Amino acid sequence: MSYGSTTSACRALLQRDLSLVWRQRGDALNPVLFAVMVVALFPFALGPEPTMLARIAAGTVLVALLLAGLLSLDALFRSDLEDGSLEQLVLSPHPLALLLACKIAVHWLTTALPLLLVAPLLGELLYLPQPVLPVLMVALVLSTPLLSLIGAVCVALTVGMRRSGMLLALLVLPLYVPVLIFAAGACNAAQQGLPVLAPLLWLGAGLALALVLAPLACAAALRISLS
Amino acid sequence: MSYGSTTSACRALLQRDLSLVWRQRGDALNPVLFAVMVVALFPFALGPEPTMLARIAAGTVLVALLLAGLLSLDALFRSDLEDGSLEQLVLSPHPLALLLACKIAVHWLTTALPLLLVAPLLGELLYLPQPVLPVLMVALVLSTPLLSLIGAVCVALTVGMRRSGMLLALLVLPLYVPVLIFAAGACNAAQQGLPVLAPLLWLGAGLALALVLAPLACAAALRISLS
Amino acid sequence: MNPLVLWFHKLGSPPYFYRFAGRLLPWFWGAALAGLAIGLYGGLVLAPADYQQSDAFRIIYVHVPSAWMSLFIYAFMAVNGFIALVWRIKLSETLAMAAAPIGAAFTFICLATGSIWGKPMWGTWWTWDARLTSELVLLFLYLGVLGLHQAIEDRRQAARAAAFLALIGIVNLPIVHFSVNWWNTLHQGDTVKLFGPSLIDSRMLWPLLVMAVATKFLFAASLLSRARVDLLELESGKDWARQIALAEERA
Amino acid sequence: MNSPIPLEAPPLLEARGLAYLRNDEPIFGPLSFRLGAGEVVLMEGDNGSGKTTLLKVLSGLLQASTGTVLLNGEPLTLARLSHQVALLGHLLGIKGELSPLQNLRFAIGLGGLRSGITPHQALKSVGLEGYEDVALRQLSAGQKKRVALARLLLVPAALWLLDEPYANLDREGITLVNRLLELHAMRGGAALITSHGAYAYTSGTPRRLQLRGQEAAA
Amino acid sequence: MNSPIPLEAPPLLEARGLAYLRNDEPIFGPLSFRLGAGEVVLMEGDNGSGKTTLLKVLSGLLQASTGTVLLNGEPLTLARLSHQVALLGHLLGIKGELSPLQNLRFAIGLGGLRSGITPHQALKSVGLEGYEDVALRQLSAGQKKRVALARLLLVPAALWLLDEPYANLDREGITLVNRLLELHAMRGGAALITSHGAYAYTSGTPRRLQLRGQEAAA
Amino acid sequence: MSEFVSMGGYGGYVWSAIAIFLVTLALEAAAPLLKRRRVLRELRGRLRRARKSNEENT
Ligand code: HEM
Ligand SMILES: Nc1ncnc2c1ncn2[C@@H]1O[C@H](COP(=O)(O)OP(=O)(O)OP(=O)(O)O)[C@@H](O)[C@H]1O
Ligand SMILES: Nc1ncnc2c1ncn2[C@@H]1O[C@H](COP(=O)(O)OP(=O)(O)OP(=O)(O)O)[C@@H](O)[C@H]1O
Ligand SMILES: [Mg+2]
Ligand SMILES: [Mg+2]
Repeated sequence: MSYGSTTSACRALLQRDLSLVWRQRGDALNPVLFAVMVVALFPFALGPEPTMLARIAAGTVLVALLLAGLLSLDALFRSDLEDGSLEQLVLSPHPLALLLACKIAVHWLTTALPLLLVAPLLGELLYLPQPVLPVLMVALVLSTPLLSLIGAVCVALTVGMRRSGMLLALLVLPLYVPVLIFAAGACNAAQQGLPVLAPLLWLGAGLALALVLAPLACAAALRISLS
Repeated sequence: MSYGSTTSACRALLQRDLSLVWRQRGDALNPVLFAVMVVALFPFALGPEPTMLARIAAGTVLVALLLAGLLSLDALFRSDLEDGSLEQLVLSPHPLALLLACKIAVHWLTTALPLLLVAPLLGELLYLPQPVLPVLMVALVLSTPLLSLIGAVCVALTVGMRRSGMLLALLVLPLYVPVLIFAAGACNAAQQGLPVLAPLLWLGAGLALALVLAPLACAAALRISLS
Repeated sequence: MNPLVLWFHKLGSPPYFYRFAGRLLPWFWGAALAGLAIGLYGGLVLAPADYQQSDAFRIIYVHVPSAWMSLFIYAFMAVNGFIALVWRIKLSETLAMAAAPIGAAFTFICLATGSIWGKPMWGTWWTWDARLTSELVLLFLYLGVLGLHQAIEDRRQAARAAAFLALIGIVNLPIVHFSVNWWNTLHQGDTVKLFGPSLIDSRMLWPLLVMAVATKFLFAASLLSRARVDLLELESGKDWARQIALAEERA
Repeated sequence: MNSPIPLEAPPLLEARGLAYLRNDEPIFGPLSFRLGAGEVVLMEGDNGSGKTTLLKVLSGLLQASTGTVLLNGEPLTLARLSHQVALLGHLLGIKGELSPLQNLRFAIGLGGLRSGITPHQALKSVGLEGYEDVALRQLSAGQKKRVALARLLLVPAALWLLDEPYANLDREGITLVNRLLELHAMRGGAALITSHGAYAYTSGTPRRLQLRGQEAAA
Repeated sequence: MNSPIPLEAPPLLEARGLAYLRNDEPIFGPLSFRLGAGEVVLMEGDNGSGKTTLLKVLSGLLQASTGTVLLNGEPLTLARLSHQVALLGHLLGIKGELSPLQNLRFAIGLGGLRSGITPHQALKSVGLEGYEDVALRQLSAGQKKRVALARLLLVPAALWLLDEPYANLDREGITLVNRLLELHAMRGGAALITSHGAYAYTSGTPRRLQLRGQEAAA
Repeated sequence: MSEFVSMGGYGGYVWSAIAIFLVTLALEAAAPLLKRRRVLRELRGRLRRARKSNEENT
């Protein structure tokens, strides 16, 4: 009779979620397609002048990835809620925050990571200046997990609600603004040849904080909205 | 024993949908909030310089309204599908295309019209040059119904599908691109002091065509996806 | 038990609070209206024109009290939300949720009057500076709290979820307040100081302080009347609520 | 086949060799039957035997894979739906946000109004007097079903297709449904109803239609 | 109260003055009962009488408005959930995209493994031998339920809370559930099950818990 | 007086700010009164229904 360790619970959860994503790998491409399309709309909307597009490239890529991430958030707990797996997770005696951290990690791996991989391509579409690209990538690497973590807390609050899409956006975006400010700040500094370290360090600090607090908040929020 | 005229059927439908919106007037604000937030993200992402923001203002407002409209599309038939009203509509002996046109009209009135009303505010947020505003407004007046009509056909195709959100976006966005090109073309021409009539006339022609064809296509698509 | 603790305990019971708030309300409304009248008269008529801004500075008498209230009410909401989450006190849930629309109204006033003031002073309705932006984010936070509260069917669960969100959003408060110190912006720095000399003429200052007190009373009055109605709705199955409905019917 | 109308007049509803395939698998086999004025037919079958699907085909929501549906002798197609048919499905087609009265007004606008009855009277006769202006989502499942039944009373359809009308109803509600069916039959209407057998229409001996796999007969 | 354990040992499950309010309306009234090792209790009540809600409160998913739940004499709180409880609700908590084996492996990771049994054996004993690697969505509703029952066999929980375990199962499945319950009781486990009465646990005479409005008793 | 209204040329700004302040707060104060009427109406409807079902039962 073994009650199983918390490590093995996390491992089982990671394994299950990854194999679920693998079974539906088509769906995982959707956020990428969405981001590509949002970015592709801008040359149509603003006209095709390269200098102007280059000026706005980093910011637009950031906004597009942020919106794509936002729209994919809704799926974080939906299927688990619908088939009752979420109840089983909440009922498990292992620390819920840890289990949720695993789920958030898988979500980041399967939606944000593909977005990170296409980011250089998106930059290229908008003539992003070469020297800005590495800074943009570092900013994205730091900010996308942060966005996933913050978003997860808000999703946990709206889980089980009908028509939650728009409400979720309303809840999440104000909290995304500071992240965006720092990420864009770094890119703009790079574009103007200024030092970029300070905003990136702020992002890193925010990420460290969120890594600790967000899963706990997410667990608390989930308990509230499941009751 | 009266079988009721088609006019009275349309009137009843309009009345019901409007009172539904009135009952949930909070929800009707959501697309507006979303658009405001998307527009508000850009100054953060690009930095607050007024000249640069003014340059991209019209295009960004167009893209934001387009995305907000896109996200609100999903709700067009969802509640009617879920409670069986859609079946009753399809079963009614009145021309389905006409009834759907009424539904699309209500959708436009309650999501696009508020967006139109905040468009000047959004422009102001991005320092849209004064002379461009009227052109932008005319372009929006012509293009938002067009977007609603095109969108409705795509929603009708995906109605009843689970996780239709992303798929819908993929279906709709390519169709929205031509509309966006003409609307943005008019605004860019206005910004450079060039004549704006030609793209607006194209938009008008597209709208006239869509007003006739889209409800028919929508009815056909709906019949297909309900069977 | 300590009589004060006992009284707090009693206050937590909805019927007692309903009656107690009902007795306080006329006084609060009276104080609020009198304060507004005196403050506006002092600010618009008695105070001298500013040497830099001439009469445009008079917007201060609505802008600054509203700005202060927008922050104060958010803090009030978050504190009550915290109490509601930890100790599950129904009155705190009700107070937190009743405060949200009032706070949203003051935030809206702050934004609207600020941008009206900005047009003559800065030559633009809006800039993307830190204080203005964080105040806008505050409005969205209020709206998010209201939206979440409305979207959940069970009233108490809704209140707890919205209170949780309010708690998360509290990080924005210091940003709003200190943004002028952290970033150099167009917006005015702190001019009124609680400790130490204020930077403005006392004839300009006193109406501002009166307005600040009056808006506090206005908030208290509106909060109590909202909380009363919400409790009545929340407890509509209980006996005391029925009795009040009956009494109103007879009246 | 004991239909009370003369044979030369076309029956209210006639199915000829009706079958429905999904993914090329038959849901219900070729099926022929007639339903005359004044008749109530009870359709029986296991879970998943195709009862709901048959009702949808008969109403015109789905197109039969083979065979035709004749209504008063004329074929029913997607392009030619009729005021003569009223369907009450698993989903009731009413809005939780609106009141019963608003819901019924909409149904009348869409489907027409039978003479000699008003929405208020219909609500009264299904036992919902006093609930005219309550939002529907505050009513219980059984009360919602009653609103949907009131709709049947109001619209001028001669053929009722009812999918499990007894579900969610208490004893009183079940007798109400039976009373409505009797009244409808007496006025010359016809009805085809499905049920899991528990609380079937019992006045007189209703004809039964067995729907079990391929071998179905009227 | 015929509990087979000595009175001084705390019962496996004890509810003291348990009540749950939703929007301030009581869902079930104050309720006190005990459940000892080796007991199977059948809970009965009308639709909407609060059976599911009671099970959720007992498992710790919902927090009782008043009263406490004691598990082996210690209070159960959201922060202190236990390996001793397994809940099988209306929703089975299994993934349609994965195979039965994958689903069971996940359940073991989360809840632990009872000694002396493997996932393969559990699947065999619920009659799903040969279906180990089929995607679950290709199974019928009854087969899905069997996978969920196999989970109960695997995890080391002493208290089973089963919400309508007989639903969707054919005759054979029903006897399977009864066999599992007997086995579990014999091994010193306990179970609280709900049912609409049709196919209740019949071996021995199970204790019954009536849940009707306020007046409920063990 | 007209000098007071014109506010040294800033009249439009000052008075519209004051108007926004007063109107918003007036609406805000009116909201609970309206809601109170609705809640009381619902409560009375509830009472009436309870009374009716009592009469039917007895
Ligand atoms: C939309 C535009 C504006 C917004 C959102 C805004 C927001 C705020 C906020 C939130 C505060 C309170 C800060 C605190 O106490 O922590 C404040 C205070 C103040 N604002 Fe504004 N403001 C705006 C425009 C203006 C303009 C144009 C002026 C004058 C030129 C101005 C002058 C003041 C002054 C004097 C204070 C009091 C500062 C103090 O003593 O703390 N504001 N504003
Ligand atoms: N939308 C659909 N897509 C695919 N298969 C479907 C769909 N709807 C029904 N089916 C299948 O068609 C068959 C008949 O379904 P139908 O709903 O007509 O059965 P029924 O007799 O009404 O059952 P019940 O008694 O449960 O209502 C079932 O096997 C079902 O799985
Ligand atoms: N999430 C919820 N929100 C609001 N009310 C709910 C919720 N879940 C259940 N209820 C209400 O609580 C009451 C009890 O529900 P519960 O599901 O416990 O009943 P039950 O005895 O399990 O019924 P059944 O036999 O149909 O499963 C019902 O009146 C139901 O409407
Ligand atoms: Mg069916
Ligand atoms: Mg249940």
